[in-house]
Amino acid sequence: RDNVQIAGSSTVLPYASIVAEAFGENTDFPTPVVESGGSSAGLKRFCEGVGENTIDIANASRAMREREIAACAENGVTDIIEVRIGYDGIVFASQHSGPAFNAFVPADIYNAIGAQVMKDGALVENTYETWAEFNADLPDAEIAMFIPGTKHGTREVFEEQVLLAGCEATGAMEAMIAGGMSEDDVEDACLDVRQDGKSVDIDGDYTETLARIDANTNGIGVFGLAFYENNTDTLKVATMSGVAPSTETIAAGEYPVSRPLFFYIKKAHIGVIPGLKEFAQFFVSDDLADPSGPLAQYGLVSDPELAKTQQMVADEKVMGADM
Amino acid sequence: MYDAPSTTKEAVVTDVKIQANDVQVYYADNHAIKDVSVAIQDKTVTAFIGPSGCGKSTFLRCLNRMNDTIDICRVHGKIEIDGEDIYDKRVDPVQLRAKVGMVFQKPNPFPKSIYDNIAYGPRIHGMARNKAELDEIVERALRRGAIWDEVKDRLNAPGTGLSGGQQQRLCIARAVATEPEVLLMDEPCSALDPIATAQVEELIDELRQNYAVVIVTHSMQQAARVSQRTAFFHLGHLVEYDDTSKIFTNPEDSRTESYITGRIG
Amino acid sequence: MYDAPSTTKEAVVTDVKIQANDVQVYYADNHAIKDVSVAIQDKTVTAFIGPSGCGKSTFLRCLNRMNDTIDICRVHGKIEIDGEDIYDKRVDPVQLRAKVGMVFQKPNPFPKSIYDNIAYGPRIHGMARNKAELDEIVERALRRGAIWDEVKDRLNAPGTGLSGGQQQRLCIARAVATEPEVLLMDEPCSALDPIATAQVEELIDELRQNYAVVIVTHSMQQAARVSQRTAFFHLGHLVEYDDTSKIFTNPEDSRTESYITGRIG
Amino acid sequence: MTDVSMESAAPRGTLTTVDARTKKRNAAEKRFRAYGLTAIVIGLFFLVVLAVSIIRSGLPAFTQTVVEVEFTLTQEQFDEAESQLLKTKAYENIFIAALQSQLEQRGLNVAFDAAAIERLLGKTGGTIREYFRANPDRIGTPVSFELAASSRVDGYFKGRVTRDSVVDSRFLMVTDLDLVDALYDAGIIKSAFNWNFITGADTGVDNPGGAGIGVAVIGSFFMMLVVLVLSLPIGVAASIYLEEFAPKNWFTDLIEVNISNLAAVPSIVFGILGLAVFIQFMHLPQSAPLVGGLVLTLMTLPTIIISTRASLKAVPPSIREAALGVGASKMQTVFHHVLPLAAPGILTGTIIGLAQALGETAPLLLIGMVGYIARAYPEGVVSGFIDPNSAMPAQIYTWAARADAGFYEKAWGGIIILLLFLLTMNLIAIILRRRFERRW
Amino acid sequence: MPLFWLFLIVLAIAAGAYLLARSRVLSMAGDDRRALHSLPSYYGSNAAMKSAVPALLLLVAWLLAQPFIVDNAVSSLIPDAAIADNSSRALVMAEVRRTADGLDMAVASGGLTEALARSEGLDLDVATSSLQEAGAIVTSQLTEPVLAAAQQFRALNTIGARWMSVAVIIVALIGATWGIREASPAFRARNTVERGVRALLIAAASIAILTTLGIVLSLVFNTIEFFRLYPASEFFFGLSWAPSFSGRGGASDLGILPLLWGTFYISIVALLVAVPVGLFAAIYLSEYASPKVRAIAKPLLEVLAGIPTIVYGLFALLTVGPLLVRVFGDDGLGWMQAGTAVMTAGLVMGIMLIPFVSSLSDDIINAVPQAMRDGSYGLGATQSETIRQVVLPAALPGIVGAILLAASRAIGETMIVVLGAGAAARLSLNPFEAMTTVTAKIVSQLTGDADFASPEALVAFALGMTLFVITLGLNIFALYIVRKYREQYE
Ligand SMILES: Nc1ncnc2c1ncn2[C@@H]1O[C@H](COP(=O)(O)OP(=O)(O)OP(=O)(O)O)[C@@H](O)[C@H]1O
Ligand SMILES: Nc1ncnc2c1ncn2[C@@H]1O[C@H](COP(=O)(O)OP(=O)(O)OP(=O)(O)O)[C@@H](O)[C@H]1O
Ligand SMILES: [Mg+2]
Ligand SMILES: [Mg+2]
Ligand SMILES: O=P([O-])([O-])[O-]
Repeated sequence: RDNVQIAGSSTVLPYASIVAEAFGENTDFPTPVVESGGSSAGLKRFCEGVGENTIDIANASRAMREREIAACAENGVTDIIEVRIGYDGIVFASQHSGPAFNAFVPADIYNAIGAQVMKDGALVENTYETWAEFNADLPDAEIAMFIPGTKHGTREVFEEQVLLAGCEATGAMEAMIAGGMSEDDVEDACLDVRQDGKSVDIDGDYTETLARIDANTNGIGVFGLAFYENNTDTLKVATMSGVAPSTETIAAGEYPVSRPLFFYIKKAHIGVIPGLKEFAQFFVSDDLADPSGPLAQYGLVSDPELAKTQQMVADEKVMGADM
Repeated sequence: MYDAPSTTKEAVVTDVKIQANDVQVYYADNHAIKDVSVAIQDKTVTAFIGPSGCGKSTFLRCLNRMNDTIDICRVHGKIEIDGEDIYDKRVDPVQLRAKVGMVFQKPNPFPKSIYDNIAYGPRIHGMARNKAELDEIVERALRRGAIWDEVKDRLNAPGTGLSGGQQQRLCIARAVATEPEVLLMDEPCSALDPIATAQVEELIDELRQNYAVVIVTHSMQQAARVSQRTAFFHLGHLVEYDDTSKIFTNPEDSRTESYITGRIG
Repeated sequence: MYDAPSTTKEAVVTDVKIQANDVQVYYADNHAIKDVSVAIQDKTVTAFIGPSGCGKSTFLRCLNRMNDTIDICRVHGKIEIDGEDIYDKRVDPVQLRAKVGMVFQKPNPFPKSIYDNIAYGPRIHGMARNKAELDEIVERALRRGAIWDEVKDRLNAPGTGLSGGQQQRLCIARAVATEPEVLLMDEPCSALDPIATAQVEELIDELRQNYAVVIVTHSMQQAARVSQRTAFFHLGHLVEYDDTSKIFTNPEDSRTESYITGRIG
Repeated sequence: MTDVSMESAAPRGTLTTVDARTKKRNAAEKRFRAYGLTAIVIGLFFLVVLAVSIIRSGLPAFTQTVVEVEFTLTQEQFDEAESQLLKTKAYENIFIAALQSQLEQRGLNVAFDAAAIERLLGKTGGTIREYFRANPDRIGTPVSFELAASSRVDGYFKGRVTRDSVVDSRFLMVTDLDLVDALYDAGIIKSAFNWNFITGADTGVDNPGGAGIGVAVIGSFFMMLVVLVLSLPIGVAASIYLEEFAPKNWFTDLIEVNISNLAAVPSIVFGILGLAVFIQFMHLPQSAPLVGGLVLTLMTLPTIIISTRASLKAVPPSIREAALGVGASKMQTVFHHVLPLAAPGILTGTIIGLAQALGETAPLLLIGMVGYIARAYPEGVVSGFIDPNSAMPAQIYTWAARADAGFYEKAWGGIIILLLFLLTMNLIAIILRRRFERRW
Repeated sequence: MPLFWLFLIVLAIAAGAYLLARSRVLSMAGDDRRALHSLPSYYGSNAAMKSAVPALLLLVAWLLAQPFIVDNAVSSLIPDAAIADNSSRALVMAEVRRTADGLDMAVASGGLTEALARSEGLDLDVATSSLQEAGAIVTSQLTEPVLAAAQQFRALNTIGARWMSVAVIIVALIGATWGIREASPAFRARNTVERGVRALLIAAASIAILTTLGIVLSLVFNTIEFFRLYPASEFFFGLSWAPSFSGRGGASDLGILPLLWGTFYISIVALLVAVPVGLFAAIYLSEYASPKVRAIAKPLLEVLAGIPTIVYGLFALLTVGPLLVRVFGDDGLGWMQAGTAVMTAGLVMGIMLIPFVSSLSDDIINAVPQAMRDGSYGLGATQSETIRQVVLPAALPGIVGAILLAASRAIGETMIVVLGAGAAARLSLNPFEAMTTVTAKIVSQLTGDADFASPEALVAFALGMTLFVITLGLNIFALYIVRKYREQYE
C-alpha cells in the first residue's frame, strides 16, 4: 500500500478532502484515500490493529472515549497521536424568506422542543404551538425544528450546550429538582425532546435538513457553520444569546455552540506508510489550517492553539504522554 | 367397405348451423387451408377425415376462432354460425367459444384438481347457483366423459397426474360440462381403448340430439359409426363433403376413394 | 375375431432382452403397477394392451427409468436388460436410455427446428463425423418416420409448428435416429391416418429384424398386425402375456377375453 | 340424462348481441385490461417524472463557466512556486496576477482588486502546476488557460445565484457580479461544455468546478465486471443445482431458505461481511473495486438465483423428458434445452440484480469506497481492480451531502451518467433476452 | 516465471491433453464413434480437467501459502531489537516487503544489478538512493536488519516461485497423462466430466451457505457484546427506541419493537403499491401488449429498479411528501403532520419495487404453455378469466418468488426510509406518521458518532442479527406456503 488510508467522521470529511486534494497536487505522494462512514465506524476500524490492512488515520468529530482507547489497546493500537484541527460551529438557521427568526437564547429552543416546560410557573407537558406563545419577540409561527438525530455527534453538543442550558434558564431544571428527581434523572428529563412531531430528528446530512427547511417556511434547522455559509442564499442564521456565529466569534469563544474536530494517527504507521507524517504536518500547516487558509475559508474555525498542534505532530507526541 | 351407418343414424335434413365460405388459412407463408366451403348442419355429427397434416385441426380451430391465439395464423373468407359472421368485428370470441366448445387434439388439462378442471367452465359461465349444483354438474360431466368411476375417489388430485387416455376423457368432460351448442372434437378418442371409445361415441350420439358435433378422426370405422356427414380433406382442400354413407360407399372423387381404401395418405 | 397374425410374423423364440420381476410402482399412495413380471424378447415386437389408465405407460416408462423424473413415483422390483439390473446403483440411466429409446404418448417435440429435433440425439451420441453424415442420418430418420415428404422443404421450421400427427411422426423419427436396441413406443399411431399408420407399422417390422420393440396400443387390430407377443394389463396387473396369436384367438384369462371382445374397459 | 341437457339448452344471445352475463364478463375483462394498462402507465408515469426531474436538475452539470487567460510563466516564477509548501496557491496567485494585468490592459471600467478576482475563480493552481510539470518546455512561452470559475459565478450563469441571493455570502460580493458581467462581455468568462465532468475525478469540497465522475465510472465499471463475471455463472450454477439436481432433502431446503433469506439482508450487512471477510480476514486491499464487486456479488446472487429458479421451474417437464428419452444426460438436458428456455428469466434477474448493484451505496460505505477517493485513472486492468477507487452511486451520495450547491447539480448530473451506464448495460441483456423469448 | 505464463502453460498442457485424449480414443475405436461410451470431446475434456484443475488448485494453494511461510521465515530473522517499541513485527515486515519490492524495481530499472541486489555487501546508502531513484516509495533511511531481511525475502520468494512452477507443471503433466491413459472406449468419460461439473454446481450453491455463515459470524460477536451491555428482554420487548448519546451514558431505550413495526408497516405499504401495479403490468405486458409495446415498456420499467435509491429518497422528501401533505395534511383531511411518513416512504418504495414484480412475473407468465390458455379459451373463458384462473395459478411459484424478492428488497431498503419516513421510531397505527425501520437504524447506528464500544453502536449488530432471524422465519413460512399451493403444469 503506498497511499495514506483515512476513515471516519463525515463532519471532518470535507476538510480532509480539501487537504487530501491539495496534498496530492502539491507533493509526490499519492492522494490519500479519505473514507466517510462516521466517527464511530472510523475509530472502530482504526482500533482493529496495526498493519497495512488497517487504516492509518481516523477522523472524528469528538474526542476518543476511554472505552475506545481501551479497545484499541487491546488490539495493539497503543501509540496514538491526537490532532485537533479546529472547531465546528453549530448554528440555527431558517428559510431565507421565512419568518424573522433572528435571535435565540437557549431557553427559546428548550421551550420550543423540550418535553416538559415551565408554563405559568408550573412544570407541564409541552403544548406550545407557536414561538410567540413563550417569547413575544419571536414570530408567531408554528414550531418546527429539525435537530440532529441521535446518531450525530452534533446532537450531543446540541443537548449539552443548548437544551441543558435552556432547561436551567427556564427554571425547568429547578422545578424538576424540586419535584424530587435525582440529579441524573433531571439531566435526562431536560434532554427529553417532545414527541409530537414539532421536533424532527434528522439522521441524514445537512443537505437533508436543508431540504426540510426548503419545504417548510417555519422550519428551523441545526447546521454546521460551514454548511450555512455555503448556503446563505437559502438560509438565514439566528444569533444565539446575542452573538452571531462566525469563525471569529467561535474562535474567540463568544458564540456558545461549537465542538472540536480531531484526527488520530497510528504512530506505528509513521515511517512505514509513505507520506503519513507528511500528510499530518501538511494538514496542520499554517498554509492550510490558519485563519486565512483554505480550511478556514471553507468554514472551519481555526484552532487558536495551532502552533502547539504543529509541534505535537512534528514530535509525534502520543496521547497520554505528558503534554 | 365399412359398415354403412345404421338407418337410425341417417342424416336428417336439418338447419345449417355453420356455413363456411371460401376459407383460406395461412401460417405465415404456409397455405394450410385452401378455399374451403362447407355447411355444417345442426343436430348432426360431421366427421372430418383426411391424412395427417391436411388441415383438419386448422379448419376446426377456425370454427371457434381458436386460431386467433396463433400469431402467425391468418384466416380469410367467411364463416357464419346461425347466420352470423363469426369473424365480424362485433362478435365477441368469448361468447362464440362458449357456444362452440372444443376438445383439443393434445389433451391439455389445467394444472388444477380434477374437480376444478371440470368446474372451471360452469363457474365462469355461472351455470351453478351453489356448490351442490356444481358438484352435480361435475359428476354428470365426468360420467358423460366416461371417466367418473376412475376418478371419483380422487377428485382433488391434479388433473395432470392422470394417464393419457384419462386426460383425454377429462378434456371431453370439461368441454361438455359447459353445454355448448356446437362441439368441436379433435381426435377425441385417439388415446382411448375400445370400451372408452364406445362410451364417448355414445356421448356424441346423445349430444347430437340437441347440438351440432364436429369430430376429427383418423378412424374410418369411427367416422362411419358416429357421423351422418363426412368431409374429406386433402392437402388443405376440401375434396368431398357428403352424407357419410355416400362417402364410404360411393365417393365421387377418386382421391376420397383412394384414401378410404387406404391407398393415399 | 381379429385376423390372426400371419405366419411370417410368428413369434420366433429368441433371447430374453428385458426381464422384469415383481415390479411394483407407486405414485405417492396410488399403487399403479402391481407385481408385474414379464420377459420381453429380443427381435420381437411386444404389444401392451389394456384399458386406459391400467398402467401401460407407467410400466413402459419403468423400462428405461423415465419414471425417475417423476418425484412422487417409486419403483420396486427388479428389471434386467441383457441380464443387468437397470435399477442398480452403478447403472447409468443415460446409457440405458440411449440403448432403450422411447416415443412418448404425448408428442413432445423440442422447441427447435425440425432438423435439430432429429439431429439432437445423433449429435450427443457422436453418431456423425460431419455435417453431411448428420444430414444423411436426419433424412433417413425422417423417412423411416414417414414424414420426410411433408417436412423436407421446411427442415428449419420449428417442430412445434407441425400438426398433431406430424409431431407424432417427428417424435418417432427422433427416437429411431439414435438407433436404440430397444424401442418403447407409447401409442405411436394414435394421431395417424391409416396410411401413415401402415408406414409406421412397416418401420416397426423393419426394426424387429435387429431390435426389440415394445408398443402400447389401443387398437387390437394393430396389436394383432404388428406384434408377436402381447401383454394384457388390467388395473395395474399383468393379466396375461403370451403369443399374440394365442391372446387374440384363445386367451386364458376371462378378463382378457372380455377386453378383446369389447366387454370390459 | 338427455332431458336435463334439453333443459339447459338455455337461450343464449346471438353472437353479435351479447347476453347480460357475457356483458358483465366482458366488462370485467375490459376492467382487467384497463388495470393492466393503468399499471403500466403508472409505472411509466413515475419513470417520466423521475427522468424529467433528474434531467432538469442534472443538465447544468454538463456545462461549466470558465475563465480564459493567456500568460507566460517564467522559470523564476516556476522555481519560486515549487519551493512553497502550498505550491498550488502560488500558481493561483500567478494566474490571478495575469488576469488582473490582462484586465488592466483591456481597460475595463469596473473596479476590481485581487481579492475580488480570487473570489471569481475556482481552484486553478492544481491544473496549472500539473501542466507545467508535464510540459516544462512551455515555461517561458505564452500559454492560454481555460479554468473553472468559482461555484457562485458558475451558478450566476446557470441562474442558481442572483444578485439578491449573494447578499449574505462571504464568498461573493454583489459588486463582484458587475465585474463578472464585464468579463463576460469581454469574452474572458464564458460557458463551455464540461468535459471534465465526464472524464475527471472527484475534488475537495471547495472545488465543485473541477469535480468529475469519470474515475468513478471506471470504478463502477470494474465493480460491475466482477459482479457480472461472478454472480451470473455462480447464480445460474447454484440454481441449476438446486432446481435440477439437488435431492429433495433438508439440506437442499436449507440452501433454498438461505438464499431467499439473503435477499432480505440489508445491503449494509453485506458491507459488514465484506469488511470482516475480504479486508480483515483475506487482506484484500481497502477501497478497491475488487472488494466492492465481491460484496455486491453476494448481494446480487439471491436476485439472480431466485429469478433463475423461477424460470427453470417454468420450463415444462415434457421438454426434459423428450431430451432424456433420446439418451441425453441430465446435464445435457439442462444445458441444451432447459437453460435456453429459461434464459429470458435469467437475463431479467441479471438486469434487475445488476441495476440494483450499480446503484447501491450502503455496503460500499463500510469497505471504504465512499468518501474522498480522488485518484487518477487506473494504469491497467489489475490496478483497475485493486487500486482505491469510488463508484458512481458513492460519488453521487458524497456530492449530494456537500454544502456547496455546485455539487448538488453535479450529483444529479452523475445520476444521468449512471442511468446512461445502466441503459447501456441493460441494452445488451435486453437484446439477448428478446432473442431467447418464445412460447411453447 | 511470471504467474501469467505459468497459467498459460497449464492451459496449454490441458489443451494438449484434450487433443491427445480425443485422438487416442478415436483411434482406439477405429474411428467408430458409436463404439465409444461418450462423445470424443468428453474424453478430451476429462483429460483437460484432470490436468488443469489439480494444477490450478495447487497453484492457488501455493500462492496462498507461500507468503505465510516466507513471512514466517523472514520475520524470524528480524531481531527483536530491530523492532521499535511502539511498532510491531507485522509493520516491520510490511517495510521489508516494500524494500524487497523496491529492490525489484531498482533491478528492473537498471539502478542495481541483480547480483548487487542480492549481495550481502550492498551498502545501505546505495540501496536507499537507488530505491528512491527507481521510484520506490521508501520513507526513511533503510536499516541493516530490514535490508538483510528484504534480501532474504527476495531470495526465498524466488526459490518458492521456481519450485511452484516446477510443481504445478509436474502436476499438470501427471494429470494429463492420467487423463490420456484413461481414454479408452469403455471409459465413462461423460460421467466423469459431468461429476466435475456437478461438483462445480454444488460449490456454487454452497456459496449461499457460506455467505450466511459469514454474515452470522460477522454479526454474532458484536451482538453478544451488545447483550452483555444491554438487557436482552428490554431489547426484544421494549416499546421505545430512544438511543441517547453515549456521552450521557446508560439512558438509552433500545427496544426493537417500534422498529420492527415500522419495517413491517412500510414494507406492507410498499408491497401494496408494488404487487398490484407490478403484477398487472406483468399481465398486461405478457398477455395483452403487442410485442412492440412489450419490447419497449418492459425495459423501461426495469430502469425504475436501477435509479439510485437516493433519488427516490429525494423524490419522497421533495415531491411525494409535500403532495401528500396537501391532501392529507392540516389543510386537507388533517391526518398528516409532515411530509415524512410511512405513506410517503411506502409509496415511493413501491414504485421502486414495481419492476421486481413486473419483469420477473412477466417472464414466468410468458413461460406458461400456450396449451393451458387454449384449453381455457376453448371453454369460452375471457382472457382475464383465463389469466386469473389458469395462467396465474400455473405461474404462482415464480410470482411468489418475485414478490418475495420485492418484499426482501423493501425490508432491506434504507435511503428511502431515512428521507421519506423520517428517523422517528414510533409505535402507531397511523400511516401518515413518521416511522423508521430496522435497516435504517442499523445504518445510522453503524455510521453514527456514538462510542463504538457502547450499546448504542453495537445495537446495530443486534438489530441486523434479529432481522436476519426474523426474515429467516418468514422465508421458511413462505417456502411452506409455496410448497403447499404449487400447481405444476403437464
Ligand atoms: N404422474 C402421475 N401422478 C399420479 N398418478 C399417475 C401419474 N401418471 C399416471 N398416474 C396414474 O397411474 C395409473 C396408470 O397410469 P398410466 O399412465 O400408466 O395408464 P395407461 O395404461 O398408460 O393409460 P392410457 O391408455 O390412458 O394412457 C392411472 O390411474 C393414472 O391415473
Ligand atoms: N402452429 C403452426 N404453425 C405453422 N404451421 C402449422 C401450425 N399448425 C399446423 N401447421 C401446418 O398446417 C398444416 C395443417 O395442420 P393441421 O394441424 O391442421 O393438420 P391436421 O389435419 O390436423 O393433421 P393431424 O391429423 O396430423 O393432426 C400442416 O402442414 C402443419 O404443418
Ligand atoms: Mg390435427
Ligand atoms: Mg398411457
Ligand atoms: O460523521 P460524524 O461522525 O461527524 O457525524
